[in-house]
Amino acid sequence: MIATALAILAALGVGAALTWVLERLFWQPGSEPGPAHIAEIGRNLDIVNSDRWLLPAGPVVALAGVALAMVVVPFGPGLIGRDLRIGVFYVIVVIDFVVLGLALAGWGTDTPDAVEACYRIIAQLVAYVVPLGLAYVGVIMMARSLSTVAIVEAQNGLWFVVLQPIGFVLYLVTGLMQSYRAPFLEPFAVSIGGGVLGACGGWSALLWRIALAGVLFLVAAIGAVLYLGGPNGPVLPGWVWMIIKTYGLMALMLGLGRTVRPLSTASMLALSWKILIPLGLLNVLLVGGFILLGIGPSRP
Amino acid sequence: MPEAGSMSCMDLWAVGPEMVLAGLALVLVPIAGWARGPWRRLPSVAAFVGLVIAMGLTAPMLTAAPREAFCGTYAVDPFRAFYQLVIEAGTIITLLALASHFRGAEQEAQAPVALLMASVGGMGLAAATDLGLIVLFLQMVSFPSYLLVLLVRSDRPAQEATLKYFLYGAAALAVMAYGLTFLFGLTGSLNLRVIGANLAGADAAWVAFAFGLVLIGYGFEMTLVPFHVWAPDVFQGATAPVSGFVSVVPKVAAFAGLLRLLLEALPDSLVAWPVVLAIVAAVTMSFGNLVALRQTSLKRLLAYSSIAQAGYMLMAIAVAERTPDALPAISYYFVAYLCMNLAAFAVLAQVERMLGSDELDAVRGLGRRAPWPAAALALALLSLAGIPPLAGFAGKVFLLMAAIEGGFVWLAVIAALNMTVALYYYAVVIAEMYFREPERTEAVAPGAGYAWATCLCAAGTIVFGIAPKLALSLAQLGSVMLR
Amino acid sequence: MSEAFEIVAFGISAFIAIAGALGMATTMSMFRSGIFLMSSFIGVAGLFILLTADLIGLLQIMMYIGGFLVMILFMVMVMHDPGGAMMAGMDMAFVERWFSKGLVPREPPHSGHSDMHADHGQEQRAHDRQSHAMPQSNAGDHRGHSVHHDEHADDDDQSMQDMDDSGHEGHAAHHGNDKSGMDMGGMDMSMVTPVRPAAAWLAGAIGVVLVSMLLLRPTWRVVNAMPDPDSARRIGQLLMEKYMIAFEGAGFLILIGIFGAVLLARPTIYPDDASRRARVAVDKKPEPIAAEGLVPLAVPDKQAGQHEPHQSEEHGA
Amino acid sequence: MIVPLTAYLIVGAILFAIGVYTVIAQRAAVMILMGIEVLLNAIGLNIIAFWRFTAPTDYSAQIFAILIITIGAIEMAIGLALVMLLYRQRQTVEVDAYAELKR
Repeated sequence: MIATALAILAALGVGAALTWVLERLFWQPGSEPGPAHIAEIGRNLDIVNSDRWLLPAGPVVALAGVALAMVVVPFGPGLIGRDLRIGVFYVIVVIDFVVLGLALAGWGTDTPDAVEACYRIIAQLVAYVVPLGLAYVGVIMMARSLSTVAIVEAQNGLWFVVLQPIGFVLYLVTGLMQSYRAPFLEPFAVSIGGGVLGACGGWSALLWRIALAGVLFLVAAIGAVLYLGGPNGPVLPGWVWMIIKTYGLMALMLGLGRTVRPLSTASMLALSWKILIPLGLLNVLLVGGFILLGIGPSRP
Repeated sequence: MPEAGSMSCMDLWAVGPEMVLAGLALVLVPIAGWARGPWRRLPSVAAFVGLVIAMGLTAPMLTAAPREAFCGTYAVDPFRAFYQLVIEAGTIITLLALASHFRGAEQEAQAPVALLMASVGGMGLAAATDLGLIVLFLQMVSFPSYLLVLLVRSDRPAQEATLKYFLYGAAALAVMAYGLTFLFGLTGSLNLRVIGANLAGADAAWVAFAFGLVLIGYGFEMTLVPFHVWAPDVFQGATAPVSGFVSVVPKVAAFAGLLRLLLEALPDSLVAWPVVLAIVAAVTMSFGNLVALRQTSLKRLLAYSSIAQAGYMLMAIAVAERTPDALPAISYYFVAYLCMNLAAFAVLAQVERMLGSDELDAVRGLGRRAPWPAAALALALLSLAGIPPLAGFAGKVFLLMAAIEGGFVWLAVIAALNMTVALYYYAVVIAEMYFREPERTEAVAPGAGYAWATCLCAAGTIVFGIAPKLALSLAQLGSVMLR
Repeated sequence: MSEAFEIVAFGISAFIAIAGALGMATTMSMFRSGIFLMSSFIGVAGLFILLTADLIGLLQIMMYIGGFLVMILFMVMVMHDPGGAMMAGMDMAFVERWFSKGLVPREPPHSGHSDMHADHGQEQRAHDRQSHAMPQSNAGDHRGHSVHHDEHADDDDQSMQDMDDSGHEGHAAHHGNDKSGMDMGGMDMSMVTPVRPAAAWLAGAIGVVLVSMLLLRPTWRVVNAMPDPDSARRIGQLLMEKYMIAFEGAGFLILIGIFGAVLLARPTIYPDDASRRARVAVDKKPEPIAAEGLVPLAVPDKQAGQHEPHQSEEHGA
Repeated sequence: MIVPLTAYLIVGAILFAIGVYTVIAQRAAVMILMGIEVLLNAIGLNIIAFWRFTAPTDYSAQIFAILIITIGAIEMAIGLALVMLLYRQRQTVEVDAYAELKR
């Protein structure tokens, strides 16, 4: 149990560090910096009008959400905090704590920039939450279970990315929104002084970095579980495969994201409701058709 | 293809009328948003057709043998069919009046959708035999009613009315649901009949507590006296046809729901509910009538009058378990109430549409300005007051007889006294129409919808009054309940 | 699950649930109220999970975090003092003071009572001129859109301001006896009604009666069965079978919610688009056909032009 | 289950009382809505507690809880739309500012 926890924490730490490296790598001078740049640990801020309860609560809540969600990620056979029967649903729910933390800190800071960031964050939540759910639904339908372990088992033969390419793309896009990476950087834009992250320093900046890197790590890990067969793979042990897939997915998402110009919150919402949700419904429909045709993992 | 096992509970005919109306509402939602110009009439026409089809689907259930559908969560019995027919008829008449009232305005397309939604909720409440569904359908009849009251968004009285309606409604229904959870806790089931069977050994204090909270929720919809506070403001603030709708459909639905709950789930011996309800009925009718005496706004007057009418009807509910005549009496009275109340509100709508006011002065000399609408209004008011040979008279006689048969002679006496008091304020309005010189010359707003609504209601008032057997036999059919 | 763990988990969850609700009811900051309420929901979700209804617990968290954050932010836009900064220094009951701890009192933008009101009126008027007067003047004026605009706008302003003033007087009278205890702003911003003490006593009475009834007469038949751990599957089957009506009905209720929210909140003013403005102007109470109201009339043929206004609006659309 | 049913019900009862207090005492429509949400929460807790202890094999109670959560969400949506509308039209959402309709 403790070993598992330590292993997960180590993976999270390495993931955070790798995120930082990748962000620097893909960043071109002149473009928007990502969250990793803005939260400066060396900064010492004294915020005048802050709400003294809500502001410090922000990063703690966010980090707690990430840590809680880590529990159901399977890093290998037996290498899982706890195999909940409703694991995937649990992840969807618990990641929301990050949004809650950001909103708390945004309001608690009580500067115009931070409050604006708070609004943008919630708008982003509204944008991604439905298509993200639809991306999960396709996988759940095929695996006939909400448990992460069962989903991995269902992909023994064929990864779901082959069967549901639309769902995978949908997941990548919404995953970028969920982890606030390019091109969905609006909440931490330079024009509002970095928003919530522009007004943190010291320990809270450190917590924010870990939490936000953790979200990206988590999104990639769940993506690997949902679409890339999780720890399944030949020759190498399961956890190595899982790590490779997760970090690979992280690099893929960050790299692809940097190739698109940044989107404003409004266009993000338009993208979500006009393109992603119809795509998600189409994906669900296709998956339903596959299931009726008997394509996919064999039924128990 | 779905497996046979999972479909065992499914019985689509049981929800046929509801499905027609809900499906229609689903289709009409976008149409109501897009419709422009003359196309705004389309939702009204479609809703009318849909309601007629739904009535056609409901009517055969009047003679069906009682059975349960969807594994006991939904009832198919004549009782449900009767109350659903009343709700559908009330919706149709409101629809006619509203179509004329908002002719050419933006609301013409939106009102029918909300009407359909509310009627689906009401119909569901009449048939639901599961606590979860009861909560669901109560909300389903309330939400569209809030919207209907605020059809005219820029109208200040309507805004105030909606805010009050919404907040009171949400709170009352939440309190009621809290009471329902205790019924579940005492019996371990959400099904009304199982609750009725299991409550036998239960603690009377808890049953009384749960019943009290449930009465708050239903009392809110039925405008019983401690929970009536929203009604006058809402009736006054809403547009007149909507006031008519709110005074009929949610009330019918709530009475049907309460009857089903009392008769299926609450054994007479456990709670002293006949006595409690009798007291509430006495208070409600006396309060409604006394306050109505001082009203000058006609919509407010009719609001208090309908509070008093709720008291009369509750009188028969109090004895529903004791005498078999009570259920037909209530059912008959609902038919009469529907006719006379909606007729009154339809004429009032015409007056309001013409003059922008519903004060007593607005109908001064209406008998000369617009003889036919004035006659219809007078007829409706006389019927509400209980003058023979109109439907209201027969209804009141049946209710009083049921109360006496059930052993509440004192209640019948109070009710009779109340009916005499009520005569006064109805007479004031009639006198205003016929015995005062008109100060102005306008007739009332013309419109085929108003005319049809008024004619249908007036015809009902007269026909069911002269030949009460017609509606009473229907009501007797409709008193058979799944128990 | 060991027994000690269960007791501790119950204690924490119950504490969060109750303290959150209490904080919601008493804190001076509206934003905090929302956050407290959310923590209360999370506490109740914890209790759900303890009761092995994990699906419901997670559903609760999901619905309320997403839904509530949006609600709080909207609320913040419509309140005078959502952060409670102006209330923080006020005279408060013990619980209120505790749950408002950590709020930084800030100087209100206007000091003094009369100033406050005057300024408020000013703002109101400015706001009217921008938004409210526009559709009113449009709907009132059927002949053209701009000719009589100013005149109408002024009328509206006047009436709105009158109404506003009377409203403020009403509040002042309402809260007159409380005024001595506070030194800033108007009582206008207080979050609670004067019946607060009565409400507190009533709620306390309800609580005491309920709790004592629960303690003295627990007549429930407790059974010792374990629920099926795979609750998601069971609930899914139930929704598709026995409770199909509930499932479809909930969907229909959501449709009503969408319809209602759009109906209520759709915009009334599109400043840039003349044709849309004309269309939106229809969203008014239908004008009385006899427009003069209750003044006795001498002219008999008033109904000749009754449908004209609406038709002209429609042509504009 | 070492924690008895009564303990859960008491938590529900306290939530109910707090909800009643909020509904009566608060002035802002939004706060009243929040009070109603607390009431709904008490309902959910009650029904789930009763389910676990008196009828753990009949999952109907969880459907009831889901319905209550749905109703709460819709109530919030409609209430919020209403509040926004009223604010746009009148610049206040405090309930006692709405007292024009009196006999």
